[in-house]
Amino acid sequence: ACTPQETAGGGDNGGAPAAMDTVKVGLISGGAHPYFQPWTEAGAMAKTEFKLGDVTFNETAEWDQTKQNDVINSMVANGYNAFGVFGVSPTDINSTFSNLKKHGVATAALGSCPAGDTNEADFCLSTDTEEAAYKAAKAAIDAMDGKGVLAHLTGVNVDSNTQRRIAGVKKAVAETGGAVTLLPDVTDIDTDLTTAQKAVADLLASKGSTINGIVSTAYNPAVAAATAVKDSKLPIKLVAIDDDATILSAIEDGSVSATVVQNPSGQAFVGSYALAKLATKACTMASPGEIIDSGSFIVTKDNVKDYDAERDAKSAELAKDFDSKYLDCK
Amino acid sequence: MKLKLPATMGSQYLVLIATIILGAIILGVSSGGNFFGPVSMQTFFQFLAVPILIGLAQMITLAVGQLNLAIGAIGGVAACLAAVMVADWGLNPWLGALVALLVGAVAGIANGILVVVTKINGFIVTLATMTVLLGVQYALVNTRTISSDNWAPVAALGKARWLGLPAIFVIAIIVAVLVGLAFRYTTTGRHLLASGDNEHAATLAGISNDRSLTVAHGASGLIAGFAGFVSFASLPGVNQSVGGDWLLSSFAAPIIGGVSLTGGTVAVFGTVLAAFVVRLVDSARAEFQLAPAWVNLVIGAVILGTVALGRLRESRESAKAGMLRARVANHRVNTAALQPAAAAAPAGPPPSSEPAPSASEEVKQ
Amino acid sequence: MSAPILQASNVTKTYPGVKALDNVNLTLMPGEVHALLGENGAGKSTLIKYLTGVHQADSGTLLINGVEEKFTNPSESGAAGVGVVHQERNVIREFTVAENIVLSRTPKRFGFIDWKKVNAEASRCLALLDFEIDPQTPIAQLSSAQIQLVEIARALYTETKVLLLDEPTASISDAEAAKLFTVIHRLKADGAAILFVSHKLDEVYAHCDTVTVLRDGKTVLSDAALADHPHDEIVNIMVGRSLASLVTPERAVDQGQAPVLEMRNVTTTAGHGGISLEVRPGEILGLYGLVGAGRTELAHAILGRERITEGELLVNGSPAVIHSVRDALHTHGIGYVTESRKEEGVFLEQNITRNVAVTSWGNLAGPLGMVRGASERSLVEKYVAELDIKISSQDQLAGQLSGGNQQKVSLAKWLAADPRILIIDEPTIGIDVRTKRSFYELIWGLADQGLAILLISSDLAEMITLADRIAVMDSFTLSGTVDNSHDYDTMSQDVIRLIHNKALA
Amino acid sequence: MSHATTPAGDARRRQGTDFKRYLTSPQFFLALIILVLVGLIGAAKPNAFNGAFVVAPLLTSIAIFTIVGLSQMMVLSIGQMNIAVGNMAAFGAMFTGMAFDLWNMPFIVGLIAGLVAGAAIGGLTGWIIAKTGVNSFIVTLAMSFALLGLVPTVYSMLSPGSAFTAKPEGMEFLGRGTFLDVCMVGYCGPAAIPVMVVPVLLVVLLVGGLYARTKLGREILLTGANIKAAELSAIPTNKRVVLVHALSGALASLAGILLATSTGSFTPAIGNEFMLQSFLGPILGGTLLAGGYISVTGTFLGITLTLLIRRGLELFGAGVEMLNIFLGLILLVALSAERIRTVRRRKPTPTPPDGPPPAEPAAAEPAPAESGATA
Ligand SMILES: Nc1ncnc2c1ncn2[C@@H]1O[C@H](COP(=O)(O)OP(=O)(O)OP(=O)(O)O)[C@@H](O)[C@H]1O
Ligand SMILES: Nc1ncnc2c1ncn2[C@@H]1O[C@H](COP(=O)(O)OP(=O)(O)OP(=O)(O)O)[C@@H](O)[C@H]1O
Ligand SMILES: O[C@@H]1[C@@H](O)[C@@H](O)CO[C@H]1O
Ligand SMILES: [Mg+2]
Ligand SMILES: [Mg+2]
Repeated sequence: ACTPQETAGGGDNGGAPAAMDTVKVGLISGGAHPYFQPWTEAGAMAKTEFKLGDVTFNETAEWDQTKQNDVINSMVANGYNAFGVFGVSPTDINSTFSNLKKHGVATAALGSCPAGDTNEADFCLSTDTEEAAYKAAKAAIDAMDGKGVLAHLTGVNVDSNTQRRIAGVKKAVAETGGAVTLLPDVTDIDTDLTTAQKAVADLLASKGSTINGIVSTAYNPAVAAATAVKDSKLPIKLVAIDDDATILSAIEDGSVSATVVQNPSGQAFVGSYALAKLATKACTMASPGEIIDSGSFIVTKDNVKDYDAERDAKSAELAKDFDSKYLDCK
Repeated sequence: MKLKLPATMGSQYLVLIATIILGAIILGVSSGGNFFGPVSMQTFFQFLAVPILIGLAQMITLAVGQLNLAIGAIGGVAACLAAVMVADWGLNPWLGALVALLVGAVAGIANGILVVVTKINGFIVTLATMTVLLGVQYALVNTRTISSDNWAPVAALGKARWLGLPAIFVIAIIVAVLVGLAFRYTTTGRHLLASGDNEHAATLAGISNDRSLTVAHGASGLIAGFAGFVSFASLPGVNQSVGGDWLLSSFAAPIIGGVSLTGGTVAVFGTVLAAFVVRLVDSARAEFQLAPAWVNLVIGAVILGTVALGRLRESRESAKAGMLRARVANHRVNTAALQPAAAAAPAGPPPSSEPAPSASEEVKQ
Repeated sequence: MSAPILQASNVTKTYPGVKALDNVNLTLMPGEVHALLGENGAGKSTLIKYLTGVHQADSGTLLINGVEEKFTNPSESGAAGVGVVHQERNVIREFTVAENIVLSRTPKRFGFIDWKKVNAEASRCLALLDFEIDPQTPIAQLSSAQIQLVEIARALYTETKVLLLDEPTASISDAEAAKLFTVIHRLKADGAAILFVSHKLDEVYAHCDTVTVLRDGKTVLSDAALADHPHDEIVNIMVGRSLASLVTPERAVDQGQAPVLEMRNVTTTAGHGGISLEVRPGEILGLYGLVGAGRTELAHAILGRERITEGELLVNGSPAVIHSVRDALHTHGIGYVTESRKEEGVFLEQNITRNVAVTSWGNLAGPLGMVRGASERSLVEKYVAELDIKISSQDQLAGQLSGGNQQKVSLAKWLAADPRILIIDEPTIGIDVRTKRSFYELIWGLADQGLAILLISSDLAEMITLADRIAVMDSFTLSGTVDNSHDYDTMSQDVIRLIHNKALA
Repeated sequence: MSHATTPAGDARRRQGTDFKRYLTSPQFFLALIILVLVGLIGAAKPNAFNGAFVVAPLLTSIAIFTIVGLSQMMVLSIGQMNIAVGNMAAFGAMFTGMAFDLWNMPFIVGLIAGLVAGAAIGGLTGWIIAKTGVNSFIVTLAMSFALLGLVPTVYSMLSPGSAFTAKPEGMEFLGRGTFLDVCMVGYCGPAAIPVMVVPVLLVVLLVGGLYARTKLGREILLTGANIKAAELSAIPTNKRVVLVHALSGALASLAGILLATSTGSFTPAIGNEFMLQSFLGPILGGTLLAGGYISVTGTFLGITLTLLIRRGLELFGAGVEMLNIFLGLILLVALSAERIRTVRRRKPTPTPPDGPPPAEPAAAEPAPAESGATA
């Protein structure tokens, strides 16, 4: 099975754009995580709205880069030609993207951008995690009346998002000019709820009386902290992340001061749209590898009922920006 | 009847107790006494329940010379099924708790039956059932977290205090005591140990090894189900991550506690003590604000340390015995040297039990 | 005479590929001690396993007190009053002596184990044997002889009408055997039937009334009075042909030669003190003693498995520090045939080739440590022929061989390694008469070739037959060394006296 | 793979029975299931044979996990276990990553650094086991905890993103290259075959050869069969135990490095998925947990089977829950079927008059009790 050198690899460029219904989009999560729940619905919406061939959500990656690659590869074999991927390993996902691109597949980093300065995907549509963490920390500091001791709970240390969040929180604390002190970050406690609960409880037991605020930028610790702080009856202000039902109800009952909500459905919906445009070869990226903030929003008791509207507006704006700025269409 | 411990076992307990006391003192001093405050103590005991239970669950399979890799998956499915049934199907919360235990027992018995029927190594069987159960757990809850508000009365038990201690800790201790008594005072318990120690000898004594294996896996599953129930009761909610990190940690407590992997032994007290030691490491991490990775490093060192220490003691004891025997022997030789030619000493009557000379018949020169 | 207690008729049992029992009949009468004899692999243990429900037969009937029984499990036979001591040790090492004794039927009160009663019952059984040991001692602390006694005590725990003993005396001392026989005679007087398996014919003649002989799974002599069949005749019946008498060859060891192996006033970490001995080329030095005297440990000290803390070990006249068995073989030419072949002597799950060639791979390997398969096979072939090992092919697993042939495999590996000094530990435990003889001839042949042999045995008759000189060991010291005249009566007295005197000292 | 043959003359004479023996071996059984599966998948999904996206990645995983399986198989061969395979992989790979990223070493040097580190940590583990006589499960469990703590700590100390990302010349080629990149006179190889299979094949042959042909391999197997008897047969068992663990560590580390080269960077997550899979391959392939018997071919086939099932399920779009449920069930069924098959086959065991020697040296051939049965 020898192949003449010239025809090996590479997608065929040029030619007339294909129809939108030739596009099959794969939305690949990093693993099973509530964050990705809206992707399913948003993907289905994009399919009907833009008359795409198919949009399939797949979460079999199990937070393992090899498995994620396997899933993507299997889908390519099944005819999928556009992928929005939450890369498990930010340092490795660029290789996956360039491999896909080499075969003419449209790619987007969704929810998380590759580590380092380059993004090999056509574009990255993600929360500016540093910005979101900064906002969250600011919200916590505000709730603490601008002074005191702040603790930061977060996820896997090796996730580049985690590093960005740590930076965001540090930045917010630095801006207080010493009025707020930050305890060492508690990382790696997002693996399971028990670990998170224990870590939060131990933190409260040993330092609870001195802590004034907690900002959690990972899911399980946020859920654990919401209950733990309430039960401890300590006057600790808690700011969480994401809008899982558990967190929202904690905001309603006041045990959580605020949460920073991201825009996963916007990522999936707008992402699918842009991917389809790229896959049909109707458009190319104006500047390949563009990094786009999908937005983050502070939700408190006041706007817990209607923050979705704000978020939808952001998504609509994103879609417009793609048409006007990011995409270069024939 | 007094429980007679093998000498080495007794001193293993002493080492563990000493470690716990020393650790507690260090933590107490460095926290300025805060460690012994009510909140801190409650927290300490609260999170002992699951390690004790999963340690016991693993210990029971070790007793019959098996391993149970599915403990975390069983506990996870138990908690998740209970949560789904209560939250989505409107089952009474207490019945939900019962469901957790039932799931544990059923899954455990299934493990046992598979091991018995297929004769495949338990390690592999539980590896396979673990994979299946992880799939089931995910199918049950997907990515959501089911809030414990759905089973408020049971969740209240998770936060309750009995005798000033967390109720779930007391429950774990009660389970431990029952397990200990079962291994001491019931024939079933003794039969598990006998099967684990020497399958063939057990068979000859009329013990069914198949039954021992099924019972052990069943009991292990039931206790894993208990751990699932404790999670159900005490976690703020239940999701697909419950039980996720129980696999390796379930081995830590029994091994540090002195249970041998080859079967035939249990150490309930040792397992409980070892869970205390591991929990102290946790607390120390929080107190000194170290990265969680350090906990693993220390646990690794503690496991190696305790078993190596045990070995050292054993070999030192046998060396001591040898030295003693040699001293006696040398003494005898020296005194015998004073009375020359031992063989020539006056003949005593040969012992009456002497065998009839037969080989001499065969020997024809 | 009264009716038989146990009557087994037309028992046939096949293992995969082996017809272990072929229409066997056995009748045990109350008040008799019945010997069950036969060569290794004749089917004795298999019959006992059938009688106790460990294995089921293909066909055959079993009557206990005239009632037909079909035991499917050992607890059923126990309940029917059949006590048994199997050939292999079967104890729970983590349990105490007491619990091991009562394991098949642990005393309970209100559904829970009654530990007081457990110990009381165990003490009662131990007392029957005059065996003084705390019933709460963990089994793991016992010597193998003591474990054997515990197993006998266990057989006495339940009301026994029938007692089946499969080579109970193979690994206990004469004194302990004597206690066993006292119990046997007491049970006999009480009207029980005892089946006694042993390869030690002297014991059989001293204590048994009737005899059944098996050969290749068939009953060749059934329920006969032992008195009617003299020793030689029984041997011939067992073997199936007339067996010529064993002739001890004329052996002349040049005592003037320098010893190849010598110990001078050695103290070891195992606990030996003041040990001095020497072995010359071509000489068989016997090391006799009661079980537990420390002979195996002394061998281990020579091999470096125990350290020598004082005194000197000399090989070929120069001081030697040996670290391991490998060291012993490669630098000093010492081989060691272990005492427990199943645990230490052979690799049961490996084929014959490997079992024999293991010590010779160093010589067989070419560049890159590749073993030349053909030379390996022909080497093994040579020793299989030389020792007349009965195998179907070199690919047979050692575990599939009879005990005697396993023992030969264990010896063959050391002969293949071409040692100058060979330590042989209890070579004939559980070995039948014929194989024993071929072993004796083999050992003489080796000595004639100039090997220095240190022979450890607890079988005094064997010692007196084989050794040139006998060193007697007791409690980790040497009591003395005597020249062997090969006359049983005088030698046995000398040897026993040596042990005795020391014990008094 | 380890079908080393017996001396040429004998081999021909035995050919007929060799074949029959082969047909009844667990390896043949596995190969058969694999073929049937490939056929089924191919029939249902013709596009499944997409070279670049299905076959090549699958072969890459098989290559990597075969090494993982061998790493465990070696330890199983002495009747022990290595719970820390994954962590040793992470540890060894970490050194390669450091060599590339911090010290700018060329590819080969970094590779060797990682292998040496893996061998060292494995050797240390083996040494502790040999010295203390503590059960290997316990020691490797402890080692696994320790490395689980150590490796991420080192990463986060030495690199801001907790990953080593430098890619020296050759890393891409080995990790992601296929024969499409290997061109001669204008023609290139198939895109379906990754370059990585070449070194992996070499390692497999070396391990197979070690067990089948060498003194060392035989001594290792006998150490596994009965360590006490081995020591009393003049085998330096302690040294063999240390060596085996060192080799296991080196192999684990090789697998970790290969994985890193294929995904693109060195992270503490390397090896997370190794432990459970490492047991499945050898055991499905007929290696005994009790020691003394291994099969290199079987390990390869066992790994292939599990990965094939996984990939097949993925191709059919099974979700994460179904994937696990099916995988677990299929494993149970495959193992039980194999068990029933061997049990049934062992029943009639007439001892043959003069059975021929086995086709493969016993090291790489059927489970102990069958050598008499199938001859
Ligand atoms: N479990 C088994 N599987 C297969 N064959 C067996 C088994 N047990 C015994 N045999 C075979 O059955 C035959 C009878 O063995 P048995 O153990 O009854 O002999 P024995 O008379 O007790 O010999 P010994 O004096 O050596 O103890 C032998 O050929 C033996 O190899
Ligand atoms: N008096 C004793 N005190 C302590 N341990 C003993 C004593 N006698 C024997 N032992 C130990 O019991 C174990 C098993 O005894 P065994 O009958 O095998 O002894 P042995 O030394 O091999 O005897 P033999 O002289 O028959 O070879 C040995 O490890 C031995 O060291
Ligand atoms: O925003 C985070 C993502 O970065 C990922 O970690 C999944 O969980 C979300 O909360
Ligand atoms: Mg027998
Ligand atoms: Mg001995």
